[in-house]
Parts: sequence; structure tokens; C-alpha cells
Amino acid sequence: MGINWHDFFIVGNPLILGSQIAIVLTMVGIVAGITYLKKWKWLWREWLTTVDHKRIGIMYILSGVLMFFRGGVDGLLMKAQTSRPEMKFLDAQHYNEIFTTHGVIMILFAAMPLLIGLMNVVVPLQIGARDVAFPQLNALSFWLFFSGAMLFNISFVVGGSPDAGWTAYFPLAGKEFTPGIGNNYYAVALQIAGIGTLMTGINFIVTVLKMRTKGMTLMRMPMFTWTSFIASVIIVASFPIFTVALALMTFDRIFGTHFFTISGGGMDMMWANLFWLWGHPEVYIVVLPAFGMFSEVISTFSRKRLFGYNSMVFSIVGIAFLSMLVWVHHFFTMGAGPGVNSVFSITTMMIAIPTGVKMFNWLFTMRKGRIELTTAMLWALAFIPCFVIGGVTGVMLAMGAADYQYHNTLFLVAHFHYVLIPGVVFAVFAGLYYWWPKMFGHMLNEKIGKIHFWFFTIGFNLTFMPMFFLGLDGAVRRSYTYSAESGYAPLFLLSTIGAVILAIGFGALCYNIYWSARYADRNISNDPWDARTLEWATASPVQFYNFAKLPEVKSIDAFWYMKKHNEGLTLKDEEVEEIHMPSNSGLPFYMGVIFGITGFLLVFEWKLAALVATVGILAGLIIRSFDYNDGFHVHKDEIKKTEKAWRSVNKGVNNHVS
Amino acid sequence: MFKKGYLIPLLAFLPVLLLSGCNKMVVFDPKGPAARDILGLINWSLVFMLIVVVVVFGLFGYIVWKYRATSKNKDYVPPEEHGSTKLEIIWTAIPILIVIALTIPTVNTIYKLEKVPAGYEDKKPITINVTSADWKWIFSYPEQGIETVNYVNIPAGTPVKFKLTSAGTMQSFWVPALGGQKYTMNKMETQLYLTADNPGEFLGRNTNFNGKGYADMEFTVEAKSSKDFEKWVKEVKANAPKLTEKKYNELLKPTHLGRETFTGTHLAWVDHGKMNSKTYTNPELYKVHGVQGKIFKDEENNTEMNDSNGGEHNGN
Amino acid sequence: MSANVNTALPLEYQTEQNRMNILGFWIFLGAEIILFGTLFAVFSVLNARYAGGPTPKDLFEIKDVMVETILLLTSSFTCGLAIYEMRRGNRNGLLLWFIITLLLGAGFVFMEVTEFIHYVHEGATMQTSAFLSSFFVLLGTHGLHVSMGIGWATMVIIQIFKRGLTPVTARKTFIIGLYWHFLDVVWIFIFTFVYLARMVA
Amino acid sequence: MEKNHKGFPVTHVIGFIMSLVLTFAALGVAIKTSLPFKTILWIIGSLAVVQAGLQLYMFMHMNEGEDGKSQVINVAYGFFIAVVTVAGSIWVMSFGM
Repeated sequence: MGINWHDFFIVGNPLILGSQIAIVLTMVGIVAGITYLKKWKWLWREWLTTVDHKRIGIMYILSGVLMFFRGGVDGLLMKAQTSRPEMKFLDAQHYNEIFTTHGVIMILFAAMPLLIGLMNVVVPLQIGARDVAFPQLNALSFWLFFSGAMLFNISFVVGGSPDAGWTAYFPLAGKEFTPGIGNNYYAVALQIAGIGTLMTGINFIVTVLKMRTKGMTLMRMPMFTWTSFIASVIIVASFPIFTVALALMTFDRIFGTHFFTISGGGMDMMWANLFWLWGHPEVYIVVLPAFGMFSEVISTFSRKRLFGYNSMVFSIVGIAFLSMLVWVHHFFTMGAGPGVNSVFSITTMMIAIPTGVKMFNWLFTMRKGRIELTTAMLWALAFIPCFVIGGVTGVMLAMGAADYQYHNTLFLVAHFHYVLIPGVVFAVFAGLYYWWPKMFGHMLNEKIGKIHFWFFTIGFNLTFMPMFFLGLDGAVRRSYTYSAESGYAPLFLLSTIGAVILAIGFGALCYNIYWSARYADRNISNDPWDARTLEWATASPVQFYNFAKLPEVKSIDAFWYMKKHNEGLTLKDEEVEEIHMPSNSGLPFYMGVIFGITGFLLVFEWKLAALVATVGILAGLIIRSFDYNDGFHVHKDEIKKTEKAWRSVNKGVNNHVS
Repeated sequence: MFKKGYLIPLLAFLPVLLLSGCNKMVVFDPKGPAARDILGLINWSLVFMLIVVVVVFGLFGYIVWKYRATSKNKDYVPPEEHGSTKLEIIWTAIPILIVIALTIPTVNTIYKLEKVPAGYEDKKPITINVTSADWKWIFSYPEQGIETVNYVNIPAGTPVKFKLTSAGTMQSFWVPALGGQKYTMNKMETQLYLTADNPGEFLGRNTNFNGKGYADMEFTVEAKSSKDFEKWVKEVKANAPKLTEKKYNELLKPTHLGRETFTGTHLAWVDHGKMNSKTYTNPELYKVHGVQGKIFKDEENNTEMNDSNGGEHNGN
Repeated sequence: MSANVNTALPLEYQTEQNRMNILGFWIFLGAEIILFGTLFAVFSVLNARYAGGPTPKDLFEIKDVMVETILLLTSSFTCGLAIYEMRRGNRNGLLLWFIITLLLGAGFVFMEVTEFIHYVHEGATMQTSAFLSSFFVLLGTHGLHVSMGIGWATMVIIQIFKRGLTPVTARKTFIIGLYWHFLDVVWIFIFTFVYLARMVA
Repeated sequence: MEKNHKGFPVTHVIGFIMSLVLTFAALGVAIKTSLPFKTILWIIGSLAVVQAGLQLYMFMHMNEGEDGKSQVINVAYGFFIAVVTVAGSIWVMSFGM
């Protein structure tokens, strides 16, 4: 199998060359840095082998931020290319690769890990558990996700990026029209990451069902836990479909089958059908936990419990149910009969009903409250109007006949950015500002946070608002250029300016992370926001066993109740018992590596080598089967020491930030 | 601080204000019954959406302003309230009513668009077969026996039944001034009725991404008076070269073309809309940078088209 | 995580971790139902697209299919007996029925592989038509599951030999039992909607 | 939980015999009768569902244990999604005809 090295490493493009050099330099820098600081052992013991849900969450979040950066750069490149008509910055092929990777990375490798990361950190704490149900599986989920993300990301320097859009519609994505291996990356990397996500879903369902502390009934769970739970249910319901779709794509591309090809009786629209059977629920997988975060933040900073808790729960269950029944609205224009389009128009519009209920419940949570405009709250506030724009345009798109004029135009692009950026990115930012002290023991700077907020929200609106009008004027998505006569130029330019402002906002976040890590006050309380749920009942940052004594829950907003009734806030020495914790394991990391290697070989269609590598996967499974490590016990003295340390500090800190 | 808090809703409000003032945008400037029907639906939905936006934004602004934390209300303790069944029923019921109000006209319009538009039922529709290929549009007039590339002339005031199919990748056929879009797929035929009220020129294009040449996949629709249309057909039949199978295979290669006109149609030997039609693919011509994977030869449908290496994308 | 043992329950349910594992496996089976459901959806859509290749009537041999079906049904029964013996605390009974189950499973896999080889010799490969692609992938996925199950069960048998019946080995056995029955359920649908239905159509 | 730990595994044997009967019934309906295809499909489909339920309850004890309810809901939900996927795909991919 002769490799043409000239093709293997993508060369000849100054942008890619620049990033290749940057990647090599960064990697050398990281390796040198760790070696210099003698941190290899620490890295291995504390992070690479960890099964602690908080650390895994943090690793998810860091990779998510990194991927958000990569996807953001893709977005900026696209905006640069379309800033003026007939622009010559990128050629068509390069543009196609970039919007493909932008979409895939933002949805699967940025939004998902950021949300799953926060779920990991927060959900076990909110239900008063010591870890998730299957800690080692949790680590495996992360390493599979990470392996998939890395595999996908090397595509633009090694072998070529996928270039058929994030939806990878057949027959374009098939071998008949895209013989390059770029789309193999899509099929294989997403498969690996998807398996990880599926396991996360199972893990969190069991965690929520089985590991709630005493008194934490389902209808007392914090809203973020509820939404994470329902999102996990949707993951388990929809990711198997994606697994199958990607496997069939792999078969078509690498083994020459005829599922979606135009020859041999294949059916191209079947891919679109399967893709959206997964793809639509996927939107709710990312949006629901975000809704949960907004619920927590709005409730905390309005100093009121959530308005209409029960109807909130019913509406998320309703959204989850409907989410599986609307997928065809992504291809109303396929030419299916009017019966099909009518049914799916109706089911789609019905989703507006529970979403509307949530919207009003949030508004009425704030009513009669005392609204504190912390950075986290600002994100939640900005979410409401922006998301309403996304929502109403969503209803417009749901109307089958009207969609014939919106479909595949920039109107659609504007709509889903108005749903996903306020609905997910704002939420993640709110969540990060809100829970940062829980993860790291210091706050993010509020002043820089506000700069971040204003640049980002203004930039966001400026970027995507013009796209509604461009779309209605006939501008289509995924087109790398447009003519001067079209008259689109001013709005496209405005959009590019918005993107730059948005990028500055993201830069402010990165600076904030750096600044706060270096200079922020470490002397903070376990409950800096005067919050309501259980995660604030324990130390910041949270000690590895979470709770010295598992709290007992007597009401919704359990920690608020504890504070009001002064119950369970102190810990007596005799209450301390030994705690059983799971041991670290290198196996998940190994599995991530071996999956990555197997995937890489498969991408390059070296089937025999890939088959050999699967032996490595099987070996990992066998080792796991014979692994009888039952964890370890934390001694009473150690617990007492840890607890005293943070409980005494708290007496001296200023409890209130804003 | 609080002034800034208002900037967001104001900014988000902008589109609504702009929308009401925009009549020039192509979707809001219909030139045929199909586009007009859709616009009617869009306008109907805009009214409701505007109401939703005004109510929510108003409520949002009011609540955030009234209940913001200030130095004056430091000691204010928000009340414990669990919800309100009455309110919750109201804001469940109103969206349901809105959805119903939107559903009925939507379903009506969906069914309406499948038929010859109202007001044109007595006119005999003409049929035009649309075949999309990488990266061009091929129009066949089976009744007239002519074929055009990248432009299509239609008689104004006559409903046109477009039969859509594709020779390869999937495209979407869209003439926004005349009506909504529909996909063109290989081995599948979809139909779309479009009618131009008056003579005029309209831009049509592909909206479904299909590779390197996608950005330039545009065509023009020219609606002529019936007399002019007949005249044009006659001229074409007199002057245009005959379409041969060889020439047609040439057309299907991934290239950009200008306008072309032929007599005869390719329907004589292939209709890509038929389930068992021949497959035309040229994977060799789609190679771009990066490592190339194995291409699977399809034994039965080998098209003998891979002899020359034309088809370079010349758009960039 | 706590090692609280409730001895009133069957071995596999005695610890909280065991109960979580069993529930988790049920959830996984829920995902598997959807996975196979999707493969069935693909098969249902593509099952008449022969592209000039062989049709089900040309290929399927009802006798072989019946043998495979009975092998799998019986193995599901013996697997049930194995779990039954486990709950009686009868280690040897468990091992005996368990090994019989695996032998029957291996017989099934052997039959299926022979069947596939036979088809390929008749010119019916995965690459021939959409119908055959979806047929081979649906059946192949099931067959792969059965093979993985055999490998996995072998690991568990070794552990029972080494450690005897403990809550952990009992849980592993119970879970693999669930898996095995589930594969039988999937086969019922394959038998019905792939073989019987396509032979009649 | 299973109450009868001793003696003859009655439920298992009944389950096994029933599954054999159902299998051969389906075979008989499919091969030996000349009913219309749709009718056959409905009959053998129903038999398959019954047999699956048999396996789930008699062999897998789906509803036992403290999480029996969750397990039943989970399987029912999975089955529902699978049916939506299959029926929806067939309907939509026939272009609603």
C-alpha cells in the first residue's frame, strides 16, 4: 500500500501549513513543559487515570473550550471569506471543508462535552451522591469522546478533511462523489465519540435513578438534574440510530455496500432519514441541560424557587417525547406527499407549546424576586429574548409550505444559530461562571465576565440577525461566494463585523480563565452565591468524596431549606464514617488510545491493520472482565481533617460576591 | 448597568421592525401564484410571531426592570411561591391556540401547492423535465423536443409541471420568485408546479450543497408570452445542434457550463427519474487534495465515461 | 458503592452496585432494541431493491433457517435453566447448562457462517445490491453479538471456576443471561421479518 | 423474585414449549397458507411480539427486582422508538404514498 506522503500531509496551503507548524510547536512545548516541571507522574495519576466525576467533568470542559476555539476559528474563516462578494481568501474546496468541520466540531465536540462536562461535575453533587453509578465507565466515555475528537481534528493536516457538510448527505458523501478519505474521518471519529456519549447516557440514567440521597424524590430533584436525566434518556434513544447510520456509511465508503449509494439500489434519502432521526433529538440533548442551567441560575439570582416546577418537569418530558417524532421537518422539500409534510408540520409546531410554558415559568420566577445581575444571570437574561427569536423563527420553519421558501437558505442558518447559541452557548457560559468556584475554588472575574458578556451578545446578534434577511432575499447556505449584483454585500459585511466582535468576547473568556487562575481570591466560601441546591452544601473546590455525610433532603431546593432551618450544615465528629471510593484505572485511557489507533487505520482503509488493532480493543475488554479491584476506603481521620479545613475557612470569608 | 440590560431586547427587536419594512426581498416579492400562496402563509405567521415577541419582550423588560436588585430593596425578601395553576393553564392554552391557527392554513397550503394553481386550472400545463447534474441544470421539453442547459424559458400565464430528477448528487430546485423548492434526486422523480403571472426573468438556483461547484449552480427562468415562447421553440428547432448520447455524457461530467441549447432530449435514452435507470458516475473526476480511498467499480452500470480527464472545476 | 449486602435477595441482587449494574444493563438493552430497530428499518426500506441481483426466493433455505432458529431458541431455554440453577446455588448445574448454551450458540454461529459462505458462492455478496447489503449487515450484527456473547461468557465461566459463586460472578452470569435471551428476541424478529416475510412476499 | 427455587423449572419449560409452538405457527402461516401478504405479515408479526414478550417475562424476568418498573418502562420505550423508526422510515421513504 503505497502512501503518497504529499497527499498524506496536506501541504501547499499557507493557512494549513501555519496550523501544522503551530500544532507541532504546541505539542513540543507541552511535552517539554511537563517534563521540565516533572509533572508526568502527576498528570498520569491525577488526571489521565482518574475516575472522579468532577475531574472527568473538568477534562470534558477543557476539551470543549479547546474545540469551541477550533470551531470558532473555522467560523471566522468562513466569515472572512464571505465578507465581500467574489472574495478570494479561501477556494471552494477549502471553504467546504471548513463549514463541515465547523458544524461537526461545534455540535459534537464543543457543545456536547461542555454540557456533559457540567453534567458530570454537577449532577452527582445535586443528588447528594459520591460519584456516578459507573465511575470507570464514565472515564471510558470521556476517553472515547476525546479520542474521537482528536481523530476528527487531525483530518485537516493528515489525509484531508471531510467536505460534505456536517449532515454529510448522500450521495455526495459517498465514494461516488467524494473519493477522498475525508468523510471516512467523519464516519469513524463520530462513531468512536458517539459510543462514549451513549455510555454517558446510560451512566447518568442509572445515577439519577439509583444514587439519589435520602429524601431526594424525583420531584425534589433540581431542574438541572431533571434536564440532564431526560437528556440522557434521549441520548439512549437516539444515539443507537446514529451508531447504525455511521456504521452503514462506513460500510458504504470502505466496504463497497449499497445503502445510500445511487448505484446498486441504494437510497440516498435513507441517510438523511436516519441522520435526522438522530439529529433532531440531538438538538434537545444539548438544549435541555442548558434549560436546566438557566433554571438554576435564574432561580438562584432571583432569590426565589422555580415557578411552576411541576409543569417545568412535564414540559421537558413532553419535549423529549415529541423530539423523536419530528425529524422529517429537516427535509420537507424532499417531495414526500402532503400527508407526510402535514403530519410533521403539526408535531413540530407542537414543540412550541412546552417550550412556551418554560419561557413563561422563567419570567414568573423572576417576578417578585430580587434580580441580581451577576455575569451568570446576565447570560440567563440575554438568553430569553434571543431564544424567543430563535423559537418564533423555528415555528415559521416548521410550517411545511413556508419552509419551501426558507429551506437551506441563510434564514435557516440564522434560526439554528439563534437557538443553539443562546440555548447552549449562553447556558454553558452561565454555568461556567456559576459553578466555576465549585470546580476550582475561585471565582471567575465578574468585571472581565461582563466584558465577555457584552461583546459576545452584541457580536452574536450582529452576526446572525443579518442572515435572516439575507435568507429571505434568496442567499443560500454553504455557498463559498456570491456575486456583487446580488446586493448581499452590506449585510454579509455586517455579519463579518459581528463575528469579529463575538470572537473578542470569546477572547475575553479565555483571558478571564487565565486571569482568575492566577489572581483570583482563593479564600471563598462553599456557597458564594447564596444558592439553593445541594452542590453548594459542600466545599469549594469539592473534596474527592463529595460529602463527608450524605445529606438528607426534605424539600425542593434542599440546601436552601437546610440554610433556612439550620439543619445539617455542621458535621459532628461522630457522624464521620469510612467512605468507600473507586480506584483509579489506566484502562479507560488505554481504550481511548487503542480506539483512536484502530479508527485511524480504518480511516485510511488499511483494513487488515485495523482488524489487528481490534485485538487490542478485545484485550482491553478481557482485562476489564478480570478486573476485581474493589476500590479503597477513606479513613475517618483523613475525612475529619479535610472537613475541618474548609469548614473553618468559611467563617472568615465574605459570602457575597456581587 | 440597567440601561445596558435593555440593550439586548432592543437589539433582538430590530429584526421585527425591519421585517415589516422589507418588501424588496425576493420571498416578499412573489411573481407567481405558488410564491404568493406561500407569502400569504408567511405573513399570517409573522403576525402571530410578532404578537409573541411583543408580549414576551414586554413582560421580560417589565419584570427585569421592576424586580432588579437595587440598594433600596436590600432587605426585600422574595415570597415563596410554587406556581399558579391558572396562569400555567393560560400560557399552555394560548400557544395551543396559536399552533392551531397556524396549522390549518399550513396544511391547506401544503395540499394546494401540489396542484395546478387556482385560477390556472383551465390552462393546459406544459411539462418540463429538470435534470440536475454537477454543476449545471438541464431542462428537457418532451412535448417540444428540445433541451436547454442552465436556462429555461416558459410561457407566462401557463402552469408548468416541472418533473425533477438528478443525474448524480442531490440538488434542490428553487426559483424563489415563483415558488418553493424541491429536491432533485437520482432514480427518483419529484414534481413541482410553478407558474409565472407575467413575462419576466427570474433567478433560480440550487440550495442543496453538492460539492465544489455548488456556489455557481444558478440558472435563469425566462417567462415569455405564449407567442414569443412558440417563436423561440421554432428557432431552437431550426438552429440548435442535435443532442447526442456522446454529447450528453460529456454534459454530465462535473463541469461548469454556460447556456446551451439542443434539439432532441436525453429522455430518448435515459430518464434518471426511473428506478432502474442507468447510473452515471465519474468518481475519478472528483478527486481533490488529500489521500484518496478505494473506488468501487460497479460492474453492471459501468458507463465508459472515464476515458478522458475533463471535468476540472474551473470556478476558482 | 457501599458494600451493604442484603442476603435475603438472590446473589446477583445482593449489593447496591450489582443492582445498579443490572439496571444499567437493562438500559443498555433498551439502546440495543433501538439499534436493531434501526437496522430493521433499513432492511424494511431496502428489502425489495435487488438491483438485478438475487432475490430472497433465490437464496433462502427454510430448513437451515429453522435449524438455526431452534438452536437459538433452545440455547435461550438452557440459558434460563442455568440462571435457575444459579439461584438454587447449584454451581455445577449452572456451569453445565451454561456450557450447553454456549455450544448451542456456537452451533448457531457456525450455521450462520456456512449460510453466508453459501450465499457468497452463489454470487450474493454485501456489494451486490441494497437488499443484500442490509441483509448481511442486519444478520451480521446479530451474529457478531452472539459471537461476542460466547467470548464474554467464556470469560465469566473462567471466573466462576476460579472464584465460585459470589455476588460479583453471579451478577456477571445474570447479565450475560439477559444478553443471551435478548439476542434470541432479536432473532425472533429476524426470523419473522427477514426470512418468513421475504420468502412470502 | 423467583419464588420457586427448588424442584422442576416449570415456567422455563412452559416458556420453551410455547416459543417452539409460536415459531412453528408462524412458519405454518407463512409457508402453508395462501393468505394475502399483508395478513400474513400482521399474523406473524403479532406472533413475534407475543414470543418476545414471553422471553422478556418468563426468561428475563423483566419486572423483577426493585427497579422492575424502570426496566419495563425502559423496554417499552425502546420498543416504541424502534417502532417509530421502522414505521416512520417505511412511510417517509415511500414518499408518503
